[in-house]
Amino acid sequence: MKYIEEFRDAALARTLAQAIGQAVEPGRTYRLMEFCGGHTHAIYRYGLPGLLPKAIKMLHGPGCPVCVLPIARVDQAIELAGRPGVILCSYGDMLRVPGSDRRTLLQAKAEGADVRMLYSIDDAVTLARQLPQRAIIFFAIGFETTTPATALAILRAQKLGLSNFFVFCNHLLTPAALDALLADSPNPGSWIDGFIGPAHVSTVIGTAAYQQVARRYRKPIVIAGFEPLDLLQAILMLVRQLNSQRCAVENQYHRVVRPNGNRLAQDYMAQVFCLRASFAWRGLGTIAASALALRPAFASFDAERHFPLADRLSREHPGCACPAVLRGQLDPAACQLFAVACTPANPLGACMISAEGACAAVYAYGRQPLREAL
Amino acid sequence: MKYIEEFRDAALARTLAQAIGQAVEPGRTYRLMEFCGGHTHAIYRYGLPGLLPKAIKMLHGPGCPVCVLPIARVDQAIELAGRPGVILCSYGDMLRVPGSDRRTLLQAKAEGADVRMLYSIDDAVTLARQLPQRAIIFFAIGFETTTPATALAILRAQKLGLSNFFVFCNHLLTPAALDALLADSPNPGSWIDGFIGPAHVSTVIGTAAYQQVARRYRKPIVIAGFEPLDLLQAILMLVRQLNSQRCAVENQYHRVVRPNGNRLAQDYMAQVFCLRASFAWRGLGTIAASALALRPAFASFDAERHFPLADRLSREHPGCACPAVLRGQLDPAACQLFAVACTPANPLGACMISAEGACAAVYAYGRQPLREAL
Amino acid sequence: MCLAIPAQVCELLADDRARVRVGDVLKTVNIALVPQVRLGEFVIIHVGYALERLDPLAAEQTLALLHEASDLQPRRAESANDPNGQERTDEIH
Amino acid sequence: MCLAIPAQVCELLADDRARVRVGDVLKTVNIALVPQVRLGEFVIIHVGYALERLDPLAAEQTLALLHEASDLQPRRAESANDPNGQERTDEIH
Amino acid sequence: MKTSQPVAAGHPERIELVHGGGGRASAQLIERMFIRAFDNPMLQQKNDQARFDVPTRRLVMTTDAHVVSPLFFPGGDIGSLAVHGTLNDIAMAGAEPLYLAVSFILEEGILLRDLQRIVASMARASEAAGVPIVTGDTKVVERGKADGVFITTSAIGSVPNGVDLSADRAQPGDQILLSGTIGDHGVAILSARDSLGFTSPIRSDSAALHDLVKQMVRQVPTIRCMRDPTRGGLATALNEICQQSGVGMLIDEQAVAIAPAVQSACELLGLDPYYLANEGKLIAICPAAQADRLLAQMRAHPLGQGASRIGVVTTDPQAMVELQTALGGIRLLDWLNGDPLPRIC
Amino acid sequence: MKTSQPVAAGHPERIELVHGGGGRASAQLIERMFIRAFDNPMLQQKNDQARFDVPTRRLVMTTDAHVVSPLFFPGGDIGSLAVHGTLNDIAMAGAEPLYLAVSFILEEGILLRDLQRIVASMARASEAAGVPIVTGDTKVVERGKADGVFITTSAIGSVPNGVDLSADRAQPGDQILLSGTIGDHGVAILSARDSLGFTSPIRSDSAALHDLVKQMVRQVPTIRCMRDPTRGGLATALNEICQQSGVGMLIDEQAVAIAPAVQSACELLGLDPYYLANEGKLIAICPAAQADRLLAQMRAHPLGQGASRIGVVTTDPQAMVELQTALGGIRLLDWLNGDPLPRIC
Ligand code: SF4
Ligand code: SF4
Ligand SMILES: [Mg+2]
Ligand SMILES: [Mg+2]
Ligand SMILES: [Mg+2]
Ligand SMILES: [Mg+2]
Ligand SMILES: [Mg+2]
Ligand SMILES: [Mg+2]
Ligand SMILES: [Mg+2]
Ligand SMILES: [Mg+2]
Ligand SMILES: [Mg+2]
Ligand SMILES: [Mg+2]
Repeated sequence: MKYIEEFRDAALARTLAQAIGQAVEPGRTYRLMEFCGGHTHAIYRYGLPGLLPKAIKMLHGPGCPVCVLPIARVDQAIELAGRPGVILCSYGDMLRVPGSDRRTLLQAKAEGADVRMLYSIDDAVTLARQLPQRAIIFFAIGFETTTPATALAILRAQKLGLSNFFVFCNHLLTPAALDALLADSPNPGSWIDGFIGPAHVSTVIGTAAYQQVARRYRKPIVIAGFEPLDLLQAILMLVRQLNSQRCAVENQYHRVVRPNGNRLAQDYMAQVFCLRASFAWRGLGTIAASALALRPAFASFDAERHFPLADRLSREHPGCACPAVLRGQLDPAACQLFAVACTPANPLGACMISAEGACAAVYAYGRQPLREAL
Repeated sequence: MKYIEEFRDAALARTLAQAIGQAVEPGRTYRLMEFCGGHTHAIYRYGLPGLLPKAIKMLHGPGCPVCVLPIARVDQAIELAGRPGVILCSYGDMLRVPGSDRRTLLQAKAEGADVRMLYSIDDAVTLARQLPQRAIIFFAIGFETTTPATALAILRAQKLGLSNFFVFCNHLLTPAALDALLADSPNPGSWIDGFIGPAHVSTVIGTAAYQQVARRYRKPIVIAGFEPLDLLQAILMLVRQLNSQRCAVENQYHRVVRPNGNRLAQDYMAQVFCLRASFAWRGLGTIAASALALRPAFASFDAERHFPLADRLSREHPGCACPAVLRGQLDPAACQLFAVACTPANPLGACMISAEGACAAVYAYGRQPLREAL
Repeated sequence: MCLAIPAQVCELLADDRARVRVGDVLKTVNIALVPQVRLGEFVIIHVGYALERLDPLAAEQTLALLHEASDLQPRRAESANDPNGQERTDEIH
Repeated sequence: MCLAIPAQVCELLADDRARVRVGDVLKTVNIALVPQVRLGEFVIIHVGYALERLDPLAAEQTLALLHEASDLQPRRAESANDPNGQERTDEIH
Repeated sequence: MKTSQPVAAGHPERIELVHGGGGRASAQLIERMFIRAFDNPMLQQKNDQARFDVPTRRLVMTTDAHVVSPLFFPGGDIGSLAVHGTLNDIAMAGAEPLYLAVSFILEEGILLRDLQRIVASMARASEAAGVPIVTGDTKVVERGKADGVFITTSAIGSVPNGVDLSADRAQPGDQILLSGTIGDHGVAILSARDSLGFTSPIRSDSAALHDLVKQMVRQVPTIRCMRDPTRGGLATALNEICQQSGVGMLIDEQAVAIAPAVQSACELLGLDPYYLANEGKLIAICPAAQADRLLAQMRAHPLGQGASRIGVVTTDPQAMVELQTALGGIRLLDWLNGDPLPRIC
Repeated sequence: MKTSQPVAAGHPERIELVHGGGGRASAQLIERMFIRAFDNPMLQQKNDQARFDVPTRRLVMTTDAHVVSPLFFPGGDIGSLAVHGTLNDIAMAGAEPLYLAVSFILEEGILLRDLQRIVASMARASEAAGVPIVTGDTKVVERGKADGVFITTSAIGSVPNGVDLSADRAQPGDQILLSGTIGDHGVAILSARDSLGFTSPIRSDSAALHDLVKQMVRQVPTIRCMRDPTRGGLATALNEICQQSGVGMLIDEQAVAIAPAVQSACELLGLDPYYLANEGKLIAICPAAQADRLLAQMRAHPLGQGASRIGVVTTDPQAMVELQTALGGIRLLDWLNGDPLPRIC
């Protein structure tokens, strides 16, 4: 597979790891947060912690849109799925996320709701054409990576004149979250030295989107691809920035990411979506201007307008340490519930839900080595 | 079971058989036709041919409403079942009756049509209430026995204001068929000496309904119950009438049948149904004023008006001897197709279709003894 | 198709319905065609509807006649040549 | 969730669609976000949509740098200290 | 790694697709539900097969899928039925059942407590029969792709020396014995269906017949064949034997016992008890000389108390079953033709 | 009584409920479809069970339901899969399969020609394996109560003397061998699903492994255990063995072969090949001293050509499987958690 396998080369990985080892300054710790769940997953999946020098401490960020979706929104999706005539569709990741009372969309499905896993939102539009007497609601989640697809699907549904296609919009914005993560502290971001920036979010929004955060909090950011060599190279770049006390936004993933991102994708997003005043992120709390809603012009496709939903309260498990884990302030394995009451089969908190959540990644790939490390 | 078992008493049956044996005049043959398929079925099921003297020759009549329904109507029912949103319901007997190309409603069901077997038409009305977005069509068949139930169901649907309940009406009238059976011959009814009249049809229409036929063709008629003692007693009564050259309508089944029948049932039928000018009976040909349709006042429940149906031609198997069998002019086993190409699993003609058809009864219960008899 | 059997009314329900029994088996049927039926009476059931009431006297008469012929000793005064002809009463007690 | 992988465009279809290949696997995707894409080019696929074109020169640059570091012998003239910084061109040929 | 999941009121636990995925949830379901209920060392090993030693080298093997609807009915449920039905097929060879294997197909969304009840019922039936369930399998299919629970049971059994039962061995002159009333199972199933809206006191006769059979073959090892008249009823089972042996039969209607409530239900619904399913009855055919002894042996067993001699095997190249009616007439007793009663076993 | 029913054009014959009613139509379906295809004297006797003599008294028995969707896929169909899957479970005990039993659950409305194709495929697989299908059962359920065809196969096999394979016998220091590439079956099934809209050249690896196993146990009778990594994939099968034996494992990622197209499909769909099903692969664990000999024997067989040594058994009270990644790191290889791929076997 061209442009994939080359970036998994074991010899090059060792060279890079050595280069990192040579680059780190003696006695210094580099606390680097990968914002993206995809990066967290890749780090564990390829066993990178075992390659890196002890001086590099990876912190796992909040960048998994499945994990940070509040319970209340999951409850509302389950409620929508139960309405007569509704087919609720979403990406596979969302279906087993528990809402209140540990209920998931998969359970609602088992109880009789028509819930379908789709590979693409396009398939939901097609379904709406095929089943005009059913209401097809797409439970749309994701960061800026996934948002353009939702925008295009809504535009397609409009062009087709569909009146039975709806989007339950839960698209989130990453720069706002990054800002909130750092701001929400008396000493902003004191526990983080630098960031590995999102790969595919950046593909859409560009590297420029991170300049403000980097400058305001004086943290270097390196946008990186999801392959192990990408990650290692980005770590090396961060170490070098930190050594030379720079705090630029650099782009390791420049084979795909442009400074200004994909303008066309941004245009489609701007055409269809507007900013919500605020949105309650799971684990991170309410963040202003951090999420998108459908513009009034597309109200007829907006599930929230078409199907009035009661406001709900999210009740989190009291023992769950997710807020600290999501901010990189606590190791997953340090949560008292980790692997005891909280497992991927029975997640109690945000970080255990998706395979890309920090706790899930540690559970699946790293819990034994990590124990040794503790 | 009170009023059932008493009428199956073996000792009494033997006594009656003996009395018949004593009553028959030497050298004389009594050719008695049971009009009803129910009687045909009972005769074979209880093995009555083995009890009766050779002088009694039972002829099997056309009185099975499943058998005499023309192929074209079955085709239309299958067509209705295939319309989008339709649930086609009927009594179990109808579902495996083949139309053109040997297709049955059960096959249509196997191919995906929503076809349901119901015990009562009432259940179809209930279904229509439960599934307002579906069109529930009841494929109504039967003689006067079943017709009052259809009338009541339509009146109930009217009262409930249902707009998704329809009846595909195929109700037939027995006196007209009896008349046609006799009339359709240069020497009317020369091969029949007397009739066992219908039990439950008569419960509704009364014994008086047969007076005209009995007088016109000078054939004695004895209305009989469906139990073996009822049949044997009726045979005895017919033998006695014939011996004394009477041709009255007598009522063996007077524990249930009244001279004027059930007036209330007749009123409901008259309220809902009107006579069709004519109807094509399978095997008997077109008979004037022999079937019912919904009155215009109930047009909104009439499947034939609501779902325009193409007229169809019935094509019968060329080798099938049903017209002669249905008239009692030919023994089922004398048909060249009987038990060779034509079996209950693969019926080629009307008489093999329902368990109460003459050929089916002989096949199921009597084909070996009959062969010996041939 | 015209199958119908006697069943005893054991409970009268709303909406022209009654619970009837055949032996040990119970079933709910429509009695709109025999509105005058009373508890304990027998009716003839066809496709879920009671078609008519059964006259127990008439039934007994028929059976008595048959037994009579069988025993060659009369069980009732009556001994007509024509066991149940046109002249019979059609009113139920 | 943000999984996306490079795939080569091997057939352009109607309605903003294209057939792309990853190794031996073929899939139809939406290319409305990269309308300028040409046959043979690589795109990044995410939930059935092509998000962006992949710049093969930039990819080669990255790899060349890594190999260079590995072989301790330059494979290209270039040998920047900062392997791929902000000054990089963002135009695809 | 213990997960004691609290069950939210109003949302009883249900089977989900993940229970059939072959991962951790599957393993837990198997461990907590099946291994616990069917508890035996072979299952505990959690191999994909059971290993055991058999007492003889002459064996029989059988399999049956059970798809009955509804899952619970008077006198049993799909679980007990699945055990009895397969044990009986082993027994019909005159064999002693040794081991059972069970394979579940579960529909997404069925209640765990219903499954638990079915599994407990199977465990009781297996325990009562003395035949352990030693291996199994579980699949889960999407909602609407099955009907609650389907259970396929398979079994092996050992054939005692000198016993040689086969449906092709009936000979003219042989006697035909039946172990009790017919139609009970069929009516019990129908009465449990809401759509027919009738109630009756009839319970399914579902029972494991191998102990009865053990006594029978011990007493009369020369039995020609046995068959349990399940789907298709007595009429079809007799016809099958006739066809396979190339003989006819003459059955005495009066000797065939039918419970009054079964008769009543048949009158009401227009059914013929000869075609209704039985799940705890057997037909045995034996040489005339042994018939009395065999009948006495059957009647001495709780499951054969109602046994009777119902007819004789005749010479008939057309292999037809004739019925002498109670009234003294004779008629055919044909195979089941056409409309079956759906999903009775 | 021959009924040669003409088939009307445009209305291909389909399975109807009557085919499962147990009457004449059932008997005809069994006769014309199953007995004809699986032709052998035990089936011809048409008893409800098969009788045979077994060569040894040490036996294994297994059962598996097959509910794969779609019914036909590159490299096989539900019929061949149902034969291979069950033969493999017998083989995983080091045993030689003797007899198969098959139980069908058919959905009303499936095309007779599809069923015929499946049955023919089973017959070919059984014939090729030299293991006859000796008894069976067929049920038909209403449309919408199943999904075309479900097939449960059961089998018995005999265990050679001196062979004692069980998943609780792995010991630290043992070597772990894998017979070939992983994930082929899973990807073949997914590629056959229209809803995912991708195409790949991958075919299912579905195959009967008992001949390979026969060579293996002959050469190395001290093999500790074998397992076929079906549902749940290689990762789950390894974890099962660890759990049952109370050991750990260290697997070398680079030694685990994955076909390029499988890898591509996994990238595209976000799947992990370690959790994809295989239907023609086996894991064998043996003492280190015998590993070379066993590997050579495996590679000499057509179904083991791609065999490799993928890791070692370690001491680990937590019974975890660790993976040494290609990059040199170490990570856990957990059980399959959560979302399964529905209906792959
Ligand atoms: S282990 Fe579970 S409860 Fe603890 S922080 Fe992670 S997700 Fe929250
Ligand atoms: S045997 Fe068949 S073809 Fe012949 S008359 Fe009877 S129904 Fe018609
Ligand atoms: Mg069996
Ligand atoms: Mg059985
Ligand atoms: Mg049996
Ligand atoms: Mg299994
Ligand atoms: Mg269902
Ligand atoms: Mg198995
Ligand atoms: Mg298997
Ligand atoms: Mg296995
Ligand atoms: Mg069977
Ligand atoms: Mg289906």
